[in-house]
Amino acid sequence: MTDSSNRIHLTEYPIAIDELLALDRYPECGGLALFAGTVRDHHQGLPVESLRYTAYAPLAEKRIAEIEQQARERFGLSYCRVMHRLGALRIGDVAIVCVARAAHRAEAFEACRYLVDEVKHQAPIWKEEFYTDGSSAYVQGCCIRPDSRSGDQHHAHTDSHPDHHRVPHCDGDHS
Amino acid sequence: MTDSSNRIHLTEYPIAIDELLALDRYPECGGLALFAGTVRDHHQGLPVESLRYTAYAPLAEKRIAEIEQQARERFGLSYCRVMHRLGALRIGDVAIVCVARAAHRAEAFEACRYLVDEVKHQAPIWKEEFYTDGSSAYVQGCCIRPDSRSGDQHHAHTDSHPDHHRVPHCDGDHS
Amino acid sequence: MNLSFELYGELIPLAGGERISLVTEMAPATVAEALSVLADQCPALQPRLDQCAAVRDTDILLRSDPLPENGHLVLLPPVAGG
Amino acid sequence: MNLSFELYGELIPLAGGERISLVTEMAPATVAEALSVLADQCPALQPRLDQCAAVRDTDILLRSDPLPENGHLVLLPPVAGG
Repeated sequence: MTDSSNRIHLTEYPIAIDELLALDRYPECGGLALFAGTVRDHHQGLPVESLRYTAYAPLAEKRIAEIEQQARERFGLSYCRVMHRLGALRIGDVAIVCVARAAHRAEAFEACRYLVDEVKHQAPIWKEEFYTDGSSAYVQGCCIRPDSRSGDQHHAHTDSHPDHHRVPHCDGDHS
Repeated sequence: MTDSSNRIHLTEYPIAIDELLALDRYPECGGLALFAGTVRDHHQGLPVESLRYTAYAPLAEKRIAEIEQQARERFGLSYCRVMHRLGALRIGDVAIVCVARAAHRAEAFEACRYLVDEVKHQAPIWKEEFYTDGSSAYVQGCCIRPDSRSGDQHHAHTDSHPDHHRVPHCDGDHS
Repeated sequence: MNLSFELYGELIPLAGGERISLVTEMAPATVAEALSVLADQCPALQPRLDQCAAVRDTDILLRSDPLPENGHLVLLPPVAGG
Repeated sequence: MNLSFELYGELIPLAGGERISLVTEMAPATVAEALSVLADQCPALQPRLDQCAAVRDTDILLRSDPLPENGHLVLLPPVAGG
């Protein structure tokens, strides 16, 4: 496994939301949008008892940093920040926090949505669900192989904001 | 002025964001979207030094409670909450917080956006800006008179989610 | 009849206070008539009244609604929270 | 040649471990060839490999890219963070 000293987007400890808001900075901002993904007690009809997140940290850190930078440029943000929890989580625990701050609320909302979507679809992180009957399973995910034979899935999807970002079709994205 | 004992959507004290998230409840939720409006240091080119928010509290409380209820029903939320600050605020202070929690993130985002827009456009709250040159002005706002002669402004606006909610055209909505 | 108007937002500096009390010989029957009296007595408010909601407690009234019996209206100029 | 594969996510329980080391007589020239060797040696992984990204450090490689000289690949199955 990899050294955790330089991890600024991944943590094995509970995420302190307040510290990610940077409210003592960026006086030019009027809008802050935040998304927190919390552990649900059900997934596709199955009762969930707990989760475990794992990551390939070197690439996850790099991809999340790139996604933040893309969001800053695309939406003119003063600040954005993504933090993803790793390890064992219980129901209600915060798994991911995305924060975007901009002069106005429209950009903050759009950027926050972009951050969540991109991190879910691109960062090498895996979710293992443990069910109340004692069984477990990895949640179906999004293929990040660039030359996948079904790689046209990365281009086939069109959403209502085609110029904002493309969201690859992703069987595992039920959240 | 009115009794402040029953105010659950208006406060003259700093808003404690963590307490509004209700993270210790609603295990069925996977998505939490939050908006925080912070006091910007500029507005339409003018440098702002501070703000003062005032409200007609009885109707503001009632309208915000109605907007929360509408959001819960429309987006299938487990939880939502709006808190608006009143009184004197400085740059960076949090003026409004809207929280929406749902099973999935799409509803949480849309509901949070709805909450902010509706409260800004409908709750009887006023913003007085104090500029660095010592002058001050009330920010241009949204007419809430139902039978206004220019009341067709409430129906003329079409946005990309016409079935979700209408946002009345509003000269004062620059935030 | 005694009329009273409770003011908010930019109406307060325009009127120079949070409340205006008037006495009229003829009792206004509707909200519109009461506001017409107010416009006559307070010319500074007149240009703004068209954009104001007239409220009794927590009910926004139409201009054609009867004036509340206590002669009291809350006047709310365009709102700008958030 | 020594090949090694670092596994993540559902690949780990399928393979029964986080790392697989193999020795081949013929040195695979490309990522595709190395994965073909892996599929032969670990049939349990074979159905999943098509959906995996092959990575060297923090670079995602194409199947046609040359195999890294150290013979090491990180294999990332479809991701599901958040």
